[in-house]
Amino acid sequence: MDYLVILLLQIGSAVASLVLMSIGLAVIFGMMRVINLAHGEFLMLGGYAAITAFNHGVNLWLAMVVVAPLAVGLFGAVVERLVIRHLYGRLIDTMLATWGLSLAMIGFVTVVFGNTVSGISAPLGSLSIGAYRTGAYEIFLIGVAVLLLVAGWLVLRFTRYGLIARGTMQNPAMAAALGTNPSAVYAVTFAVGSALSGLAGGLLAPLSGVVPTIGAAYIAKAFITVISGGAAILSGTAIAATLLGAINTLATFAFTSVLGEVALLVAAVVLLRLLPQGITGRFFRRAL
Amino acid sequence: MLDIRGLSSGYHKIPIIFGVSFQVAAGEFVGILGHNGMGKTTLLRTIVGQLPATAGAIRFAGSDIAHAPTHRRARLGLGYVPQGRQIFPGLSVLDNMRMAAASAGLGDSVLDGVLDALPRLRSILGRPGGVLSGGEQQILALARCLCAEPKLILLDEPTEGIQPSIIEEIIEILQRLKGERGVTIVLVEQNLDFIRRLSDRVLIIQKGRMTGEIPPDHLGDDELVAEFVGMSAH
Amino acid sequence: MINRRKLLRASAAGAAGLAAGPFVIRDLHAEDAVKIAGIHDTSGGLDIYGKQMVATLDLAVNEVNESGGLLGRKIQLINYDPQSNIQLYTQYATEAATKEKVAVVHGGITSASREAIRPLLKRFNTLYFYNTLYEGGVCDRNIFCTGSTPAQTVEKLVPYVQKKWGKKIYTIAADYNYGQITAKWVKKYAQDNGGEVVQTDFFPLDVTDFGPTVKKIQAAKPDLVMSALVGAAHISFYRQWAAAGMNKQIPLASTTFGNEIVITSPEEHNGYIVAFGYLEGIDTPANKKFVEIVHGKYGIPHMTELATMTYHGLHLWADAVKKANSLDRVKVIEALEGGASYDGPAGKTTIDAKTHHDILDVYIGEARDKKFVVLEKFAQQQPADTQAVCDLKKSPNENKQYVIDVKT
Amino acid sequence: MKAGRVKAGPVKAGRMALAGNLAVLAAGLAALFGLPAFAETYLIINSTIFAAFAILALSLALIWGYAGILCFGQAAFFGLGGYTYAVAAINMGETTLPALMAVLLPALFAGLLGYFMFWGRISDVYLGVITLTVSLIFYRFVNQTAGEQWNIGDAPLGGFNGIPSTPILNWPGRAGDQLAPEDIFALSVGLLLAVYFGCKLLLATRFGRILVAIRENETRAELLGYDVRLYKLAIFMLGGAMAGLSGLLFANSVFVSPTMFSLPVSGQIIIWIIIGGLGTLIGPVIGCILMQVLTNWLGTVSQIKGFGWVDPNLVLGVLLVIFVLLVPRGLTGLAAGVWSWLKGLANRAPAERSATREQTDP
Amino acid sequence: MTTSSTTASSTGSSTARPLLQTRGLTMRFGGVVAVDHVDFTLQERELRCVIGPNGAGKSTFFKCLTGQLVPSEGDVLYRGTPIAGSGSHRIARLGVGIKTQVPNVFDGLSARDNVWIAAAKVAPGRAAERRTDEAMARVGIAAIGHRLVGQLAHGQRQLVELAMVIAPEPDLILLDEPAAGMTDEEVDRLVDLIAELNRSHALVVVEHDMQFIRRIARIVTVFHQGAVLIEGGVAAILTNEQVRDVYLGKQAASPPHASRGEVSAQRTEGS
Repeated sequence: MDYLVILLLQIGSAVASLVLMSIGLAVIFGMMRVINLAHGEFLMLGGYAAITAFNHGVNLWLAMVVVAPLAVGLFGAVVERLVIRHLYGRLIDTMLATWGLSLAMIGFVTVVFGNTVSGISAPLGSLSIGAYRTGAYEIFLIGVAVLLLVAGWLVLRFTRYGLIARGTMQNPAMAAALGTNPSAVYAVTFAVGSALSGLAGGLLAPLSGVVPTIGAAYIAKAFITVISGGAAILSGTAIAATLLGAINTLATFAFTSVLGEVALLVAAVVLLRLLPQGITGRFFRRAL
Repeated sequence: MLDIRGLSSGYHKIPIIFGVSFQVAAGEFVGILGHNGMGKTTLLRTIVGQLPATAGAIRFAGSDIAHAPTHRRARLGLGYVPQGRQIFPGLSVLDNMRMAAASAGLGDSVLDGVLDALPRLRSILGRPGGVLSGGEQQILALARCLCAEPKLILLDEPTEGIQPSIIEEIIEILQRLKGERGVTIVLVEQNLDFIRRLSDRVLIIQKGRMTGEIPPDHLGDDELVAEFVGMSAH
Repeated sequence: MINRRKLLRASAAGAAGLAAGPFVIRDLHAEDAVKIAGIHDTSGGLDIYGKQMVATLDLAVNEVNESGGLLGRKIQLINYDPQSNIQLYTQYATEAATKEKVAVVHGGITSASREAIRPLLKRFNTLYFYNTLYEGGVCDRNIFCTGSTPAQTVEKLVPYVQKKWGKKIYTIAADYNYGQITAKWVKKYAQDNGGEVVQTDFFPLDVTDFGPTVKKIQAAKPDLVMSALVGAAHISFYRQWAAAGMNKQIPLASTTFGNEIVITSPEEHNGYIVAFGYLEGIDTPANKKFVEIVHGKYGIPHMTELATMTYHGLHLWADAVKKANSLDRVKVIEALEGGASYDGPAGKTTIDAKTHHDILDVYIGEARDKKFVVLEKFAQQQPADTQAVCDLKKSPNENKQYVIDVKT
Repeated sequence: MKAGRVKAGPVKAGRMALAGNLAVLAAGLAALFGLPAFAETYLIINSTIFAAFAILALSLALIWGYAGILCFGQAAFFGLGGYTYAVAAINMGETTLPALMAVLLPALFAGLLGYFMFWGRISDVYLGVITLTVSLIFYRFVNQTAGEQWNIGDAPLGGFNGIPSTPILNWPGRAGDQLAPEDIFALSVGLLLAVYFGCKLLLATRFGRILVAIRENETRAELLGYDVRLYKLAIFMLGGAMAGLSGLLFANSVFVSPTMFSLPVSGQIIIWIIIGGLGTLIGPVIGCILMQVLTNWLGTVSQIKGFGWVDPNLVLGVLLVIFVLLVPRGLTGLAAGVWSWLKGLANRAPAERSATREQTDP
Repeated sequence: MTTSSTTASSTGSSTARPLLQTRGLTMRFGGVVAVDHVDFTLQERELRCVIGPNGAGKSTFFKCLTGQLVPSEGDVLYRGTPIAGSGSHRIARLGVGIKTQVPNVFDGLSARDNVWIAAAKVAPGRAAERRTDEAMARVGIAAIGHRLVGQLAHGQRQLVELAMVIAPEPDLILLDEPAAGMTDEEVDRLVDLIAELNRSHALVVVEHDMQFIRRIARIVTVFHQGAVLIEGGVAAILTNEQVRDVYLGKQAASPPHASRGEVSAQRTEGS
């Protein structure tokens, strides 16, 4: 019984971390058809922002929840202005340019911070479930993932910005003809997506630590989750993360962590073959 | 209200319209009649800003908009009901309208007035735009345009692929708009009957050039009809 | 086609130079300086180690130069950064040996990088020092391996922690040769000592999610966890282990938890017990001075065995050159084989002529507030694992890495 | 969206093309016979690796530049070629058959993967994700084969460390009689020339012309009765075979390790092509060699005091962004642009003269 | 101009197997029914014109025939073989060629290469070259063979596409608005070409330009709101009040399904 609870909790935690590490990418891809291959480095930057702020005396929660998203959001706005804006509608080119950006960011952070920035330990302590102990912070992250999805849904569904963003995403030319400035929407969206990546990077830092190359551990999983999810930003990410996270965890528990990872990757390949437009490309097409 | 002089444009390097000039006064309903491929849609898309003008001037409500971005033209009060309707498929009917109001910087309060004018939409407010029939989409496209409270509406072939009963309804709506609200409208069509029943005056576009103007009641003329449709039995 | 011998002769005779050579700032004595090369990853995933190895190599070279140089000449150090890319190791080793004609190459971090350049340097008759702790088994007269091997550290660590904490061990190890073989030694010594390894899990070097593992370990209820995790990604384990509060529940010992102490916090690592051929907390004047210099002048926050043995390695080589009074490779090798020894920050390290590995002091230490405190020292431990498979005195022409078969 | 970024111009009039081909051939032959006579050993070793990589560059240049298939996991075939050779050679002793297998197996695997993708109508970014994922699966798998249970016959897969004891090719039929490094060099450069001109020939055949047509407009090709999937499959398999060949040569100049399958390898091929110019064959080869030389140089310069900021990642990344934004047609496109600009300058003088004459003559 | 003349094929014995037949062909996009239960029959070597106002479903109908779209319902039979849902290339190999509404050409290739690609599908080596030259000569684009198609004018691109369609000599040629964007001389040549092609090929031509229809048509099918409104000889159709009303957008037009029963009668009358 305890084991079952702990297993479910672990699945929840795997799903939550997939959601966290892909949500920023999903927003940017879903709204703008831009794949940000520097996404992993955006997360990395979020981690560095949080840790640097913390090491300078900022309250840990403030560092993770405010400083990290703000810093990366600003950085995203600059990147949008300098690079992304010139490549709209050229999916492959944006992928290449952001990949270059990813290399440059790794190099830059290495030069600035070096490789031995001390991390922060996970707050909140641990708690017991029957005979097992688990980090309370992991449960907190599950909560944050759910909160982010719900908040995202509320924003898209009920706010003016959400409405305009959804309309622009479906038909930018028509949105412009109605008076919306699509490039402004894109700029805001990119900044918001970046800020979400920063938030996720900050929140994940206590568990994974930060080194300049940590982005590589995130990007492939995030990329695969988002594409498997398909067009719908939130439900796509949520469904794909749930599916892949559950498969990964179950296979890890049953076999080894490598097989868990391989099972995740194989599942994604099969999924894309069966549903070439992703899960929400076929089902739940009108979802958010 | 709208003053177009020597306007040329086209797709990529292929020129489609050549030095088109015409004027529309406030409150006027101008029909532009032309066959397929004569440049009607290109003309409207150039006015809206979706295609760049290669030459000429567009003045609207007192400002030169020939090189303004699309959204700025829309904010100036240029409304557009495009060919093929371009409904946001994933938004509900209500959200399609709210999107328009929001894009124009208006509140949801405008919606009621529009729904009063187009009561048919009230019963389908919650349905996604993508599942509507062609006729319903056309009415929605019109409603969406109205939600931005435009000074001038550009209508691109609203009868295309639409059932006759709905066409009749659209005619009634447009007549009412013209009468009650005094909206200025430019309509491009190849549907003679439709254009005749609505327009104050009718311009003819042929191969990307404005070739003439005729009073709408002449459109009933058998000779002209036969020539236009090409069905005259010589 | 030109045959190989002719080619080598041509290059030995010094054929035309090339424009695309490395960018070297030459000092005044460059013309008659003794060139040596360092090949360490200072960018890419391994730079955390590479940077400090470059620093200590530089320190050692400066020391030799300041004390009069070698054979009346200065040492000129040429550094290459292979960027954690195996193929660049190949290219740089060839360049160092045939273009720069260096007297010795120090370098290589992973076993893969060592195996990429070891055959090349042998072919080009260039002496090679590999200063990293590794899985053991290399048997080649042209190479000297100054780092510790699992038999040296695990043999001491396992009985120590079993006595302290209990017999049941859960091993988690990096999934590559070092981790695999370390896990085997852990199992062997655990059993020799009357205990058992309840489970062994291997993790590829880029795994960051250890959530399921933390739970699996709890389900297995071991007395202690033995970690041979390696690299940046694996630091996540220690964080997630502590986040679940497990570091207070099940103790942990490791032969790899080294530089990780800088990145993790005291709450996360206090109480971990490790075994290395060097610990920063060694309480000797030599080490204190060494640590002060690398912290201060080079800005390295924490010294590891890799960097310290690199320092030892350079001094071992320099002493041997002096002893041989020649840069001739064979003479230097013979001098090293003749019981060459260097007493430095890591204590006394002596070359084992049979295996060309170090006989070194093994330290057991405990992590306390970002520092390792030495608990116990085991002097002059033999590289028993490599000795079991390799005897260069008997067969000097050996040229391979043995996979050491651990009988459990 | 088609994966093609910039469409290639039409095949240039015969004389220019012939001159270009002759120049490439001359450069290749000069390298083949000149280098061993004059150059130092390290340059020969480096050139061997460059040649192996140039074949890898051509493999993607062909399928991406001419068939519009952007494969983000070309490293999968590269690694598969290397590992196939290493494992087979260790087990068989004689290396001729293993060398053939190193080309065939990746081709067959590409066939399998291609069938899976093209018959599922997968394209664009989805194709990118699948190929990338497949190469990741290989990487993950091979990376964890350090244990003894992963020995294939006599060959330990070796996990992260790879197979350092990868055997060197022997002369066909003479097991144990290994090729010397300069023989490997000659083989690599010779094969590079063969592959380069083979691609040129292929593109001039019916198959090649149809392939380019498919890149230009898949729908039209289908409406003309071409089974687009078959053509894509064939070229994808050929690309796989070329990448496998490259892996074989790499295994002979370095040795096989899991990094062959890694994302940075796939990515670096894409960089070569972007820098060199998509839709050409010579561009990616030039891009490959330039980037290799640059990487090599960065590894030495960043070690000099005062140059610590020269982080190779930083330099390569910024370079890639600049090329995508400002030089989208790569170096070959840039060269062509400069050339036609110069020609324009040369032609303008007489044109201006005649223009003034027209004006003055009423 | 022309009075309706009887063609052998259209009045051929009713037992002869038609070249192309659709039964209840329907294509829906979301809530929009683009093609609505179309029954359409075409005999060997028949020339059929399809007219109808914008949005009547003509192009969608063509896409269903060529496999670019998989119909929601109904059958397409080509010489008795069901082809609905087959791949485009399979249908093309059966001998169906199409010139699409928006020119579908290889922009990055020369005009001659474009046509050669088409010819090479059915003819090897020399024969392909010969066919290429023939097709280009027939269409009158031999002079622009070396030019990049992407840089040609719209009308010329249309001609290149036409040459691509006829080069493999398909049994059935579908032309979607072939005259759009052409100069008068080009249209004249097109009219002659269609007549000449019709001696050995079946054709279906979709066109808006009534003058053009009048010059080429014998039997005309009128689409309206996705369905067949009426079908008959060109003279009859062009004088038909109902057609005229539909075309003019007059509201008098009766719902399309009501007229279905008249089709055969009117058709007989027309031919």
